Amino acid sequence: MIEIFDMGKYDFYVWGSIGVFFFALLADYISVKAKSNHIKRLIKTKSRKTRNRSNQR
Amino acid sequence: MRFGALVKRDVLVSWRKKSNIYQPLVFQLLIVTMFPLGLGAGAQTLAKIAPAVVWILALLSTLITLENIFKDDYEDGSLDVYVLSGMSLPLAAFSKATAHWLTTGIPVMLFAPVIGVLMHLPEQSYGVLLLSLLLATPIFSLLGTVGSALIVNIKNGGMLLSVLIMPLLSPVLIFGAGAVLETTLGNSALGHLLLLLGCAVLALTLAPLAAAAAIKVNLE
Amino acid sequence: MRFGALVKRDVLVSWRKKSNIYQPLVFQLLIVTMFPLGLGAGAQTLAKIAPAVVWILALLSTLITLENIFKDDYEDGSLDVYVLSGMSLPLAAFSKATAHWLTTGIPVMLFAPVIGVLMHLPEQSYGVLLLSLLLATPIFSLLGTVGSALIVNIKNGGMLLSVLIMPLLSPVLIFGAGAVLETTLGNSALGHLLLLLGCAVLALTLAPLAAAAAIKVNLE
Amino acid sequence: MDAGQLAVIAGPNGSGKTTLLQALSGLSLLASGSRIYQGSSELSLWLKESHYLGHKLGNKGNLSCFENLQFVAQVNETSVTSSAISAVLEKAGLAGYEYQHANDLSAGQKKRLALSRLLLLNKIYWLLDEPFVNLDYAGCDWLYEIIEKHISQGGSVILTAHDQKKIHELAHHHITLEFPEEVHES
Amino acid sequence: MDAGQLAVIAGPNGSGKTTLLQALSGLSLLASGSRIYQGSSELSLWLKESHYLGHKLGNKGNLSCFENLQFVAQVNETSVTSSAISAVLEKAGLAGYEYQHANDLSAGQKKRLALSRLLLLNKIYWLLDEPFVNLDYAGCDWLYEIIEKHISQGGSVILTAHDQKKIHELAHHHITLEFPEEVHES
Amino acid sequence: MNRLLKFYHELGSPPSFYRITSHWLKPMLILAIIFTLYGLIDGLFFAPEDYQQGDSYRIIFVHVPAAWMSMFIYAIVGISGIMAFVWRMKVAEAVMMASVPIGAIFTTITLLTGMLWGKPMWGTYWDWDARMTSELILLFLYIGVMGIYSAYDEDPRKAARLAALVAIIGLINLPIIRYSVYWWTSIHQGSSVSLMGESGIKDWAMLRPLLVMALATKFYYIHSMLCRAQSHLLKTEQDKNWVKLALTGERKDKTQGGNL
Ligand code: HEM
Ligand SMILES: Nc1ncnc2c1ncn2[C@@H]1O[C@H](COP(=O)(O)OP(=O)(O)OP(=O)(O)O)[C@@H](O)[C@H]1O
Ligand SMILES: Nc1ncnc2c1ncn2[C@@H]1O[C@H](COP(=O)(O)OP(=O)(O)OP(=O)(O)O)[C@@H](O)[C@H]1O
Ligand SMILES: [Mg+2]
Ligand SMILES: [Mg+2]
Repeated sequence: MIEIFDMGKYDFYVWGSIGVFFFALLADYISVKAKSNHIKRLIKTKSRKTRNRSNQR
Repeated sequence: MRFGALVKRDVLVSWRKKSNIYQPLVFQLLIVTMFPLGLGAGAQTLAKIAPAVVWILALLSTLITLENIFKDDYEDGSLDVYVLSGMSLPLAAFSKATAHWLTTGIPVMLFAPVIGVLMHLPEQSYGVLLLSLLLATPIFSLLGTVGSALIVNIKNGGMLLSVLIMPLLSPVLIFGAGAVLETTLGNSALGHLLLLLGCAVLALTLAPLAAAAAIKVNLE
Repeated sequence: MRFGALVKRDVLVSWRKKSNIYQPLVFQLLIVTMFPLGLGAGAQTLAKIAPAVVWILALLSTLITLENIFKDDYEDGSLDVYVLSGMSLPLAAFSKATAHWLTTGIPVMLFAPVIGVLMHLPEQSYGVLLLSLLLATPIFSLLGTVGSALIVNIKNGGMLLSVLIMPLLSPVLIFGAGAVLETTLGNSALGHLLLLLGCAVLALTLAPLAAAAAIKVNLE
Repeated sequence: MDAGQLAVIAGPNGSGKTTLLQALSGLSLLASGSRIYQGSSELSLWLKESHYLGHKLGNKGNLSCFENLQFVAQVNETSVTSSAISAVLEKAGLAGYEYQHANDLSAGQKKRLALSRLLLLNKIYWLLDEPFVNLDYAGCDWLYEIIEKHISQGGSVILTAHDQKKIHELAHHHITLEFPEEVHES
Repeated sequence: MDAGQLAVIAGPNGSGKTTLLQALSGLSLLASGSRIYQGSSELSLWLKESHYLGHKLGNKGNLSCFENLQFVAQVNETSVTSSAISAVLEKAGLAGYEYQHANDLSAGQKKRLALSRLLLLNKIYWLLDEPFVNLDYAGCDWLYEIIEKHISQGGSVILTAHDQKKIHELAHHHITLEFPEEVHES
Repeated sequence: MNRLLKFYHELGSPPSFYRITSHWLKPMLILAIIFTLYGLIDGLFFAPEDYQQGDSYRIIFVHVPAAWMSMFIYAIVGISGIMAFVWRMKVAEAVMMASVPIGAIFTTITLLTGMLWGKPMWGTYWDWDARMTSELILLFLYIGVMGIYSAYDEDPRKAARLAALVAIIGLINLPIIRYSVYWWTSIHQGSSVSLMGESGIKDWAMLRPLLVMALATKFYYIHSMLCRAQSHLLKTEQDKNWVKLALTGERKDKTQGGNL
């Protein structure tokens, strides 16, 4: 089993590359989700605010 | 006439505020002293990197002046004055580039041999150095108007400007420094200079249009 | 507590405006690509000038960030807020320097090996490179607060700032780049690093006082 | 708007006065609506006959008053003699300041310098954003005077003002912006 | 000046109001004359008991309202809970804007944020340079109110204002600057 | 043809773009994950070893798809930049600004994996070879577009138009960089034969995972880009009614408010 991951002693480079690939895309995915949630929450709270105001009137 | 008026005004303004003119030169001196300090080395290494360093310094010291090509005018409102005069925008951009070249390009070009001497640039290279900068400094100014027009109302836009126009300048650097390098090796620099000329012609035709488009978007 | 509050605020402000953090790194990348483009040479020449170039770039890219250490606060009036809070001025200056170091010094230090790889710096030098920058970047930030305090209400003060603090920084450059150079030649860099440590201690004791004096004069 | 008329735009802060004037000047394009002048929407014709003076004055700080006006004349392709420039400066109350740099003027004098551009260029339409700001009493009177004269000679003026009663009395049109909504005028 | 008093400084543009307030604040040193407080000219004591709010508001643009106030409290070594900060923001009419960055506020809201520092810090002396600028009617009323309250609790306020009649009626002292000359007050 | 045209027009309006693409997000993400897993397992464990480079060639399965994406995305940025600049299409602005960060990420991946590949192959992490240099400059182009956009954060429409202008300039610039950098290396380094010249992959077992990964990266790009574009539209259109409808289904409240 170990040999498979050994990559003929190129393990650092190969797994490093795969790591870079996954790390970068995961970071992208997380930031996309965070941004999307943030903007949605912002708009929702804002519309709640305006709704409250119109209810007060 | 409009062209002349704008150029004359800009040159006058720069002349009154001398720091515009000597800042890039001081900047070059500042960095060129860093090299021997950092290298701690003899003339040999210096001479080898001289073509690159002289050229890079000319480029860098011009870069720091580009931000203000349009910015000052935008901030004091005189940009509105000439844009609303009905002057065509590409012509205005071209005038600004010309004035910038006269007040920055020429001093930088004339100062390059001084830096060359400090960097032990071999004697046979000075002619081509001047010639390559004569072709390249107008490109710097022209692309500079584009960059400056793009960042005209950004607060600390200088760095961004460099990033924006660096890709455009890389061929110029390749051919320009390449030309000087060839002469240090005793070869002809004609090919490089012709390519540089091509870049200059391209910049001359496209840059004023791009700068005009950017100014238009920014004033909207 | 005041120290912590000011540092925290500044770090937060920089973090919000990411460009503060990545600008010096992009700047380094920009210039470091210019070298091979200009040199057109193989790894050999690059490796020779690598210690100097890596160090000069770290210095230069820090220089361009120094102007704003106090300027932003001066312009939006928040400098008044903490100066009038009764906080001691040297402590305020020291906080600003700390925040600058955290947001600029550390990224520059960590980025230096990347530039080193691009410049083909030999492998055995990276440790000393990091160590020398660990000692030097605080000096940059500390002297930077002095320079920034001096030019706080000058319009294009960046250039002036560089000229003002460059003489103070030249020993730092000599010892720092020297240390890295020694390792590339296979020698010990201990002597250089100790001298650098001396510079750091000196800056740590004197710079906050000088910056405080400059701020006081400028607010009067 | 016909020749020889004065329109005053009023409204609270942020109601869009400056935005409207800039749109009219041609600096910004109207997001919605359009500027129709002499049956054509051609910009250059309009630029040739109008002059806009906004919050930013457009004086170049390290040029003298004389050089500032000279540049303005040249870039507008209006040929004037240097004695004409001096005459204009004198009318604006800047006699003796011909060779003073614009930076070294007081705020009111800077405003006068900017306004004197109007006298130098023979534009029909003047678009003035809060022209009375910074002027002292004498300055305001002078400005009333030149506006009246311009109108009597067939020119048109559109300006904004916050609390100048007199100009409202002179005005032919009153445009009051209350909400940032579209305003049409003929 | 005694505790519980309000002084209003008036005068034309450029007569030195701002300069006087800044000198009082300790930002600039008095060129001539001196600030004598509690029998000592020690600066730190004065700084501890006074708060100056000038033309430049001192909000950090890309920090939220909450963070701005939090920083002010910390740097003044006033310990406040976060609910106290929220309460102050609510009083200033900024409820719901806690997490909005100061840059994204309107001009009047920015002014309110700066003024709310006064409520947060328990300073005795308030030095306010044209505090009514940018505020709408409701904002002005709120400011009158907090000034009155502060005075009734024994605080002192020195402010400048151009055309606020009401504040002049409230004032205990009137200081009118006509020439930029030295002005003494006890 | 007509249906296609109609579809195109629908995509051009923010509300229907939002509505239509909302259905695409999940499938794209799932496809991307499945293809990545398949491609990598196939490539890393089952594809045969390269006779020259040994196992280190397996970096190709992330390096090359990322490299392709870095250029493909710039093309999209440029094209949507033109549409945004000339026709002022809001959706084009959103697509452009959504693509740029992903492009920058793929460029970074290309650079880093290339460096990790260079060490075992050439003994150095970096060599100033034409392709690497131009990839680095491509990163500058991306950074420039992002930088100009974020610098004008108070006016997103203007920011997008300027960013579009920068993207267009970059588009013209791209071939210039490519060629000048090639000339530069050919002039100075004589006959340096790039290792990555002909990939020479003829073995289907090697090619298959590569193509699968190329598809996977495209799917992920579509997912991430649409997600970002949606956020962009929500942000820039936040005062519009459709945003409230889309997020809260507030239709009822609206009519009530009208009655009051
Ligand atoms: C930082 C260094 C590197 C960068 C920036 C880089 C960049 C690129 C780019 C942009 C491409 C796509 C080219 C195209 O399709 O037109 C590519 C493809 C490729 N690269 Fe790299 N590369 C780097 C290092 C390496 C190394 C060290 C190797 C192997 C020894 C390598 C092997 C390949 C191969 C085999 C291809 C596919 C070639 C093809 O499709 O024609 N790369 N690389
Ligand atoms: N560059 C801009 N970007 C976005 N909104 C703007 C911009 N400039 C102005 N506005 C907004 O447009 C509205 C109108 O602004 P405008 O400057 O025209 O007001 P005004 O009537 O001239 O006010 P004042 O009396 O203060 O001069 C304001 O609400 C402002 O927030
Ligand atoms: N930094 C400075 N350097 C030199 N002179 C100054 C400076 N700041 C102000 N002055 C001068 O000091 C005088 C008083 O200015 P100050 O700002 O105190 O006026 P002010 O009464 O506050 O006016 P305003 O009503 O416009 O706020 C002015 O004549 C001005 O020219
Ligand atoms: Mg206005
Ligand atoms: Mg004042």
